[in-house]
Amino acid sequence: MDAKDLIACRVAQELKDGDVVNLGIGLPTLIPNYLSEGVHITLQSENGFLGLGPLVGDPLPDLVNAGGKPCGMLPGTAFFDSAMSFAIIRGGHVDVTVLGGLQVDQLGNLANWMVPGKMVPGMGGAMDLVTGARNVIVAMEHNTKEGDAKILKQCELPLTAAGKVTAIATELAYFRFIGGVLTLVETAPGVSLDEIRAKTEADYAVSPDCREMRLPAKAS
Amino acid sequence: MDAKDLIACRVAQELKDGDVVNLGIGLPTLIPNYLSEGVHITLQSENGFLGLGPLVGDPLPDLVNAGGKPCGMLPGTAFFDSAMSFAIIRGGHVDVTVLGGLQVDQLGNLANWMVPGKMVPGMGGAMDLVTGARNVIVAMEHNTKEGDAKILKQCELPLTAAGKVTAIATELAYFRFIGGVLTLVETAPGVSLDEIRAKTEADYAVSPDCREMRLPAKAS
Amino acid sequence: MTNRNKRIAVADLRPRFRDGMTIMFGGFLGTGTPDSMVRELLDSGVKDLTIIGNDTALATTGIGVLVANRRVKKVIASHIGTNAETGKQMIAGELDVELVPQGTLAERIRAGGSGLGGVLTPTGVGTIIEKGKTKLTLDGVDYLVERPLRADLAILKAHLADESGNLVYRRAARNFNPLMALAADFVAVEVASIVPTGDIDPDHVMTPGTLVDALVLVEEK
Amino acid sequence: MTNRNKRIAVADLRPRFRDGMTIMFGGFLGTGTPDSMVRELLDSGVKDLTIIGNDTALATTGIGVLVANRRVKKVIASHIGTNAETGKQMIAGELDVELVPQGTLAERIRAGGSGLGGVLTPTGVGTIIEKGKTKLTLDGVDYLVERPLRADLAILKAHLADESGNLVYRRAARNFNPLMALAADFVAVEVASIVPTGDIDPDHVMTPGTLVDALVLVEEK
Repeated sequence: MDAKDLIACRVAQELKDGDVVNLGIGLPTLIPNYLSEGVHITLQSENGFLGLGPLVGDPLPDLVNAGGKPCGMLPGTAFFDSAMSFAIIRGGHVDVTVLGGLQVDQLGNLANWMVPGKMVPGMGGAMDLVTGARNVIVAMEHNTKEGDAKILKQCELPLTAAGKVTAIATELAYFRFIGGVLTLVETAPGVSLDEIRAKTEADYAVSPDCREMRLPAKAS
Repeated sequence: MDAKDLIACRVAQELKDGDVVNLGIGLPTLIPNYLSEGVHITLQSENGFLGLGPLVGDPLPDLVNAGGKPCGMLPGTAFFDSAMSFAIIRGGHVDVTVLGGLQVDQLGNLANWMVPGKMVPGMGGAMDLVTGARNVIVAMEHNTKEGDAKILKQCELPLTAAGKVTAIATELAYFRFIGGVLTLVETAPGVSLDEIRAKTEADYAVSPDCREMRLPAKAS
Repeated sequence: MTNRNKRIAVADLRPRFRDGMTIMFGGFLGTGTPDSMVRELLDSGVKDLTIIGNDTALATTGIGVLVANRRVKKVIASHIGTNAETGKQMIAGELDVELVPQGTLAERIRAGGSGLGGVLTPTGVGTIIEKGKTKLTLDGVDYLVERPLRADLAILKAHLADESGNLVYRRAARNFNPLMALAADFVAVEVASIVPTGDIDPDHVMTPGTLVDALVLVEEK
Repeated sequence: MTNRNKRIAVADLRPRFRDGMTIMFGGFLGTGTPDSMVRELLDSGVKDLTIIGNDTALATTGIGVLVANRRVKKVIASHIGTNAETGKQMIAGELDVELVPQGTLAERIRAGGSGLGGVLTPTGVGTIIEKGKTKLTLDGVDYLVERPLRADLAILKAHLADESGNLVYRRAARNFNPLMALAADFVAVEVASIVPTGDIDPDHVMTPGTLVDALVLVEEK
């Protein structure tokens, strides 16, 4: 199991039956593959619907996900306009949003939408999602390709939102903000506390209950 | 033809083919009876639709006007929620609103929703209609039952909106605000300038083109 | 997608009723108001309610009966003229009434359900509605800052639902219902029929089922 | 009700095109964008456009071709990452790009069409989006005042229309289209079919015909 699947698998454990979830492009889209039996979630797509499902058979016209790619829809799907889509997002009707990050810090700040002078794709719906969703899980690799820390004392890149992150999932660790304090609650199989410490710039607490992630046999 | 019908008949002449119109309860609802041939308007009902028509046959369930009374709908009707209804009203998508008045003044102020200590029905949609419609025609009897002026220098009752009235139709006269100045433009058949002057408190100009209302034979 | 059937009996709502709670009710002069739930509120004896909706209907219809039976402490509405009881209790100082322009009421409820801190509206500028409100002048135009409204419970009415709570309203009964579905902690909807999930065209859904907590079936006479 | 048939040929729009005008376009990565009108704009030679919409699609799709062909002076959008041309011209200082959070963009367009002076949103607080904006703290929460957007022309796409302009959108092609129908001086809609007025169930209409000025029929391949 590679890093992305491990992260997706771990995040999937956070989702409860009946949750309304918005998944960012890329890694987060792997999460539905790892839901436990009996956990059914409703996926919200910021381009205007609830009920996103996997593409089955030929694409239907005008049925695309927020990445513009053909997708499917499950029974009970509802379509609506962009104002309603973000009323749902900003209004706290999305239980969990899972999205990638360039940097996260110990204050719960997230930066994931631009690198000044280099890459300015725009924030799309990310600022609203991070501001409005009840739980904001950042799912990302623990370090940059160059080995730099991404979990920082303070983000250097322009923020997506301030103080809204509730958890961070990487291939090494699972952190939660508990009482406003970034707290290590799980380590990936075979990963030591020292390794995580070495690869993380942020100050964080280690939960007294900190344990190894429990991943399904197929995933570990 | 009584006062109300005369007023309705005169206001009807202001409406152009294709206009979107909101008519207040009471006198204004008589206006469609007096539209010229070839003039088709779309009636907006603030409880959530465009396409209001006269009740024909048995009432349909859930089809009521803004007074809560059963009504009809014309081909091309569209229903929507109250936010959309007032987006249309406040957003300038209603060409003309016609509503009654307790007092109007030479500044274009209208008071029509409460008499402190006596009658406080509430403004309903009137404040939004008067604020947002492109043209605001106040259709009312020229004086109170006691003979007091209703077209004043300055309203004494709490306002519905400030400076938004574009015309006033009574059984004696038709006034327009021209360049911000209340201007008498037509007199009802058989009504003298002196009579209007005597029954009106407001200062107003008399248009050089002031003439007698041209009412259809059946109406005069 | 979870397709839990959200149907309950109207009596199942009763444990949610609390004295002093805030209730939004759909409807416009009674059209689109869930009479079964108004009746349940009345029968439950709950009191000191704050009710938020377009109007207080008549003393004998819609939400009006709660006012007439003195279960209401405060009304937030755009119009109370059709229910003589509301005005009478207000003038006697027994009922607090906040009158809100209808378009502003719709926006305040929408804002409450949409995570907005409010809207800027020109409606009410230069009138007594300004009182106590922040006024901003932007590009030479005056606006009032109108703040969000939320409720503990919304009691709504739709024509058709599927088991997962997707709603379709009928004609002029839509009015405030879809806005309130966003703006309350618990959303209960009286519907005239419930079909299996998947039976409503996804383009025809007017309120997504995820916003709805409970459905009460009241077949039409 | 006036039932004037609003159908025109796409070329009939050309006299409305002016250099420097502001155009809102429906669509999300091209889905829900009226390609016939984008093509007409391109062929007309009109330039220095300000375009307002969710994104600039790809360099070869949707609104993206106007950017790629350098007809655009300013973009107001939430996302430009899929169209390399947009970023390239922006970094070269040839194109002005205002990035707006998607939910805020939706609200600004809705406000522009609804006569609101703006909305208060928590989105963007504590980020560079604050820059140049009024911030209000109400009940201890910070909000940005986000102001309305309007356009000279909206180019939209729907699936079905009646002759009077009532619109029905299909699936995820709805997105920004209904909001923009409120917010432009002239509203032109590409539709896949036009039926006689009265043939669409009034409860299924998503944009009332009174908001629509012109319909361009482009049957689906």
